[in-house]
Amino acid sequence: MTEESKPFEPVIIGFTCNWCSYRAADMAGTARMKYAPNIRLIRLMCSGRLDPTFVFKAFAGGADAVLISGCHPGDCHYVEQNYKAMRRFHLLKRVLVQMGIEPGRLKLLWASAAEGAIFAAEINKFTEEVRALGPLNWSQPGEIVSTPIMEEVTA
Amino acid sequence: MSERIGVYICHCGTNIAGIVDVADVSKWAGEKLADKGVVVSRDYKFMCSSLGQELIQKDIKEQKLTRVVVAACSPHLHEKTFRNACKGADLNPYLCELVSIREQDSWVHTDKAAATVKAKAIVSGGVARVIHHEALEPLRVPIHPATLVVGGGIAGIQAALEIADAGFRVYLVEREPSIGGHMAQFDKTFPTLDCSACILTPKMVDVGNHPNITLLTWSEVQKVDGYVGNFTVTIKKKPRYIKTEDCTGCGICWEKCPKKVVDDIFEAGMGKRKAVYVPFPQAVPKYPVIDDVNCTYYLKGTCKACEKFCPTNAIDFNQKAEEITVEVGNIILATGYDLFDARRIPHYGYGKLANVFTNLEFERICNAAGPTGGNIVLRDGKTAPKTVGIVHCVGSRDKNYNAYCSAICCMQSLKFAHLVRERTGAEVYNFYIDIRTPSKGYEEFYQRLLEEGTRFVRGKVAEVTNVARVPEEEGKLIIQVEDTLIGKQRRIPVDMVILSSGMQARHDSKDVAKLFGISCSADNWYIERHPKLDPVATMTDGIYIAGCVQGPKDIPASVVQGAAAAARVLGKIQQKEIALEPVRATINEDQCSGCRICNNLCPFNAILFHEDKMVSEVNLALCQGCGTCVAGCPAGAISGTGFSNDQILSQIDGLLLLNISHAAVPVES
Amino acid sequence: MKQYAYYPGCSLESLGKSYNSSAMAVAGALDVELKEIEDWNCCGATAYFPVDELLAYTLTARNLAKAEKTGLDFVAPCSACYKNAYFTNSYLQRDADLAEHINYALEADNLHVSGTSKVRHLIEVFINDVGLEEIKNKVTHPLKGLRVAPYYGCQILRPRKDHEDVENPQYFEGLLSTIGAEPIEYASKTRCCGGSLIITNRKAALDMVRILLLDAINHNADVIATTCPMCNVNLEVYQNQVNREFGTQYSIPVMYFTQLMGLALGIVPGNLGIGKEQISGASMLAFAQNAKQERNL
Amino acid sequence: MVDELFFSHEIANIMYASHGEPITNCLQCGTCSGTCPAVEFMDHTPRQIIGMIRADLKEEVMASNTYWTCASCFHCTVRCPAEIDIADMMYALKRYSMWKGQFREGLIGPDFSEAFVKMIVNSGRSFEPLLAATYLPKFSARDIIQEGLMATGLVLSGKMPLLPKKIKGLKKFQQMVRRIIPIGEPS
Repeated sequence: MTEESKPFEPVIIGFTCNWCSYRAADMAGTARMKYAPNIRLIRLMCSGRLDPTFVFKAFAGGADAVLISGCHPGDCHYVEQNYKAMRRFHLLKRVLVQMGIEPGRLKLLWASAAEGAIFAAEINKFTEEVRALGPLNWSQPGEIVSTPIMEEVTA
Repeated sequence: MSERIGVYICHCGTNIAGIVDVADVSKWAGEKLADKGVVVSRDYKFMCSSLGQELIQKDIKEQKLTRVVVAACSPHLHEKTFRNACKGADLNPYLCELVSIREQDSWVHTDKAAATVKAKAIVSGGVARVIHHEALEPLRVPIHPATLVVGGGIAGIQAALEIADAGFRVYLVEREPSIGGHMAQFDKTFPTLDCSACILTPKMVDVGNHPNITLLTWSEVQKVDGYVGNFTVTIKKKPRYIKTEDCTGCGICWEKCPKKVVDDIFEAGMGKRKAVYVPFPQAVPKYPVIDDVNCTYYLKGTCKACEKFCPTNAIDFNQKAEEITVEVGNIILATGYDLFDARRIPHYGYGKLANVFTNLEFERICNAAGPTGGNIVLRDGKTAPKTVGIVHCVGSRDKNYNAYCSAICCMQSLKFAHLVRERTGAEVYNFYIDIRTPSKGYEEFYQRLLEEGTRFVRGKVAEVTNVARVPEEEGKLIIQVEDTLIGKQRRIPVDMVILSSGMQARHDSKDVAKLFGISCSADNWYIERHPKLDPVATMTDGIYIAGCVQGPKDIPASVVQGAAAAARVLGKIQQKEIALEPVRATINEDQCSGCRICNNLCPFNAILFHEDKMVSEVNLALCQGCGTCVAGCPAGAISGTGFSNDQILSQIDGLLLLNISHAAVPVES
Repeated sequence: MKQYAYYPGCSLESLGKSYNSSAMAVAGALDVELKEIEDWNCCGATAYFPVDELLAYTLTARNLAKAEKTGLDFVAPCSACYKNAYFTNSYLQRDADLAEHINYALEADNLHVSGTSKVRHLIEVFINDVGLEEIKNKVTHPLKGLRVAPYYGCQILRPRKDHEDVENPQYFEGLLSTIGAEPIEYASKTRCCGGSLIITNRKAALDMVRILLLDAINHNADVIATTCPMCNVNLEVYQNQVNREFGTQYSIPVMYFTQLMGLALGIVPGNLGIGKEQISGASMLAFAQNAKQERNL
Repeated sequence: MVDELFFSHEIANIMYASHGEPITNCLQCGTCSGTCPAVEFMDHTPRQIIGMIRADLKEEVMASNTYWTCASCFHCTVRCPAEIDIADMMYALKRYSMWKGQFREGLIGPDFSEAFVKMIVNSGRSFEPLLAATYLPKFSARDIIQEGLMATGLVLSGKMPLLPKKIKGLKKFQQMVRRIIPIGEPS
């Protein structure tokens, strides 16, 4: 097999919270659900811990995409900190575009501890989406000039 | 490199080694991560075994390791194990990092090469992270010796009695006017056919009289603050309109009350009660409640018959709801279940066809203290049925309603069949998909039913109808079903249909879960810490679950869980103090600019602002360690113990050390 | 005036003519414009699927594509057409692969479909868009005392679309009450009449018709009201054969819901296709007449 | 050599756009067959058919009249506790038997479906009288007379037209159909 004929295999860094999404990943494992091996998870106590620097660091270090995952809105173990993660997510997306990174490389996923199947399915979906985008190439910042319309504006 | 790191790759039998080339990962870590400080790297069949742990301990001592990385299962399973192993070798337990290559690698991938690359990346991430670990001491907090038990059914009663008997205070909160729960409504219990009330009421009386139990019926938990060992719980006592200190429970008030109300709760709509009532004669406590929605005085402003006749002047129409606060160290949730609403399956006719009954209605019909005095009769109150059909799995094992098996309906249906035959001699048909009788004495009961001549038709009932097609069907209820053992659709005319409605989570179980900070499964049952090994604890320290709140189960299993939860709580109380994970945020005063952004980010009000010094400070007792303030601080003045920026940024670097494509391995297509 | 892309379907050009005329008349009276989709084709009812699934979807997609061009909701009076269109539409949205195949075929006819139109049944348009309140205001001849057995049938309800209770729907009853009639509650209202078997398995179909008639008649219905030309023909035209086969003497009129609505709205029976049925609906006319006389008094 | 597909896999594969869960999920509870209004006229109940497919009893399934007796009322589908689209499975079996030409002698369904599709391909619309040719030969004499009487009544009442309609854009319509199935050159 030649180098070119190989499909592009993105590397995705996933941030999960200790209470819901990491446990969703555990549940996917316990139930032996299969998903793409492209994702590598980091456990935080809460998605609210996600410092935007982590995302930049991941992209700078060679990740092709980043997943941010936490408890469903309203289900946060720390009351409402996932809402803060959501706000940072929307802000981050905007900043990434200005840096020349396609917004499709950042994904927010809510997964409860019981949703192993959803977690696995979403990782597969995301991996394919990123595969379609190709390797991260941000050598020409500002290339993607049009800022996408925000899907939702959160207070 | 100042740190000396040991890396341990677990085979977990073939669980990991079957997919991940553990020897290769271990060799790679030893060679390629040497510059990071890895001085020893090993793989072993079961790292969590005592031999595996001893291996680590030996290395810590002989190789003078300062850091340990174990790549095995999820940290939720064995983090404590390996931390303790390190502690045993005099290495601070927080200098050990467990990374998961089982739940997040070998169990979810099929491509061996890709899984091996991923395992290397995960190990590399762990190594990079562990360098920045700090030696920590767990936080120690005292445990309040009192316990809150929520729900006064059999599980809650059992738990409360166990703890109270051991000499500790219990607050038992029950939403209804009396404790007893569903079990108090049943007639007989399977398979022994004990009278349910006869075995339950002594326990209820014990609860009522116990010096260590504060019984709070007609009450609901409003608010829960604090954390394990130190919860502050606000409880709302709804107004009973009875001065309980004066009431003797003599019963004159409900005798004299002119207002009759259909009792939807205890009598399942089959009987009536008064507007001032105790749900059933053996109720604990014995005090009645005035139902202010139906009481004539509250509706029209006059009546007060109860007040006139009360010999001790115990009626108080002006009573108001009252809020009390209690301090407890642990909480047991035993809030039980709701019955599946059979109206959701319109083709079974419940609510439209008079002689279709639910299981709870039938329990009341059978009960000698119930609305028919224990006579099994049709809705008209007098006709005894000649044929009875019992429908299993109503709302259970059905993805249109509840996909799970409700566990008790088979045995309950068999019990009904027995009672019907015994008391009326009627022909009984059981319509089932599978008969499930897994506990002690249950299969024997099934055999007994077969011997008694109960008819069994294997097939899920398609519909119950009164549309007669032939003269024999006129005036009957017709159960239409495929008899799957002969492969024919049958229409069986019966006089009475009993629907064995399944169990489902309480309608407000999600709200209650949120109140206590625990999580629900997709079906809204509460999730236990581990389905096999920790079935009564939850993910939230200090909160335990018992009985049907965790999932459908029968009385013996509920009692077992009540007792088990009590044992867990007693163990905690005896420890007197508890070690908490030292995952907390701290603010570096020198770096803090006093902007107060973090103050509003904290949901626990754990961050105080010192006006004098113009800096913020974290109250470690209140901080829960979520880390949102750490991420939000624009000055970088807040650090999160255990999850510091250095730790995570290094872990990102470590994880990205290997790029899948660059590793030039074939991967899953 | 509300506008819709109207897909009458083949039956409304032949056996269901009176459904078409009554639908048009009622729509007119309710300020609804049913704009017939230009040069539509047969949707295949239940007979395409046994041959080729993709073809079945494509044929329906052609009509959907034409409706999409107009930007109007796709409305079908026939339950089978409605079901086919509804599911083709939702599969088009859900399954990009299927959409690609279908669009490749549609290209030959210079058409493209994306599954963006809303697919509706005629009765649902009257109930939800016009509204029962509005209909009630326009009723001049309430069908007081007329006992109507609302017959939903199968495909208007099943497979499950996203909005209705499939076992015990109530909207038809609501509509009948609005026009002053008395809807009867009977268990068979969602039971299959065997319409698709009437040619291929006559015996089975007649038995299914029999059970329906029996249930409606046992509940003293004066008339069965239908929402689909297939059900209507099946229940009405084959009553004689049922009588011969089972020795019964059933003779109950079967009317389209639009015909009953039309009568209540005071539309002349001729414009509703009344008078062409095999089992006379004269009694219905009498009800409407009585209502009028009462009003005149 | 390619291994022959299991019959159960083949059926699963051709339930193409089905909403439902795979038939492997079947509990064998019999809700479908208890619900089915036409089950009396079937050789095997729908539940048995699922069991037979899972046992790969291809010959027996193909020879059964069950799937041609399905009225497509979808009552089984909405009630199935395992959310299997049983009615759609019946369509899949019809298609399979049409492709393989394996169905029981004497059934009207296959001929009827084929004639129906042919008619629509030829005209774009359906037209009842033309179809009679496909099923009348299989009717008994009594049925034919009754059918004739009924049709006369329908024609006289103006309900049944005498001439078939064709759509205007027939040529393009047929080109469209040809992209899906080979129907030969336009006639």
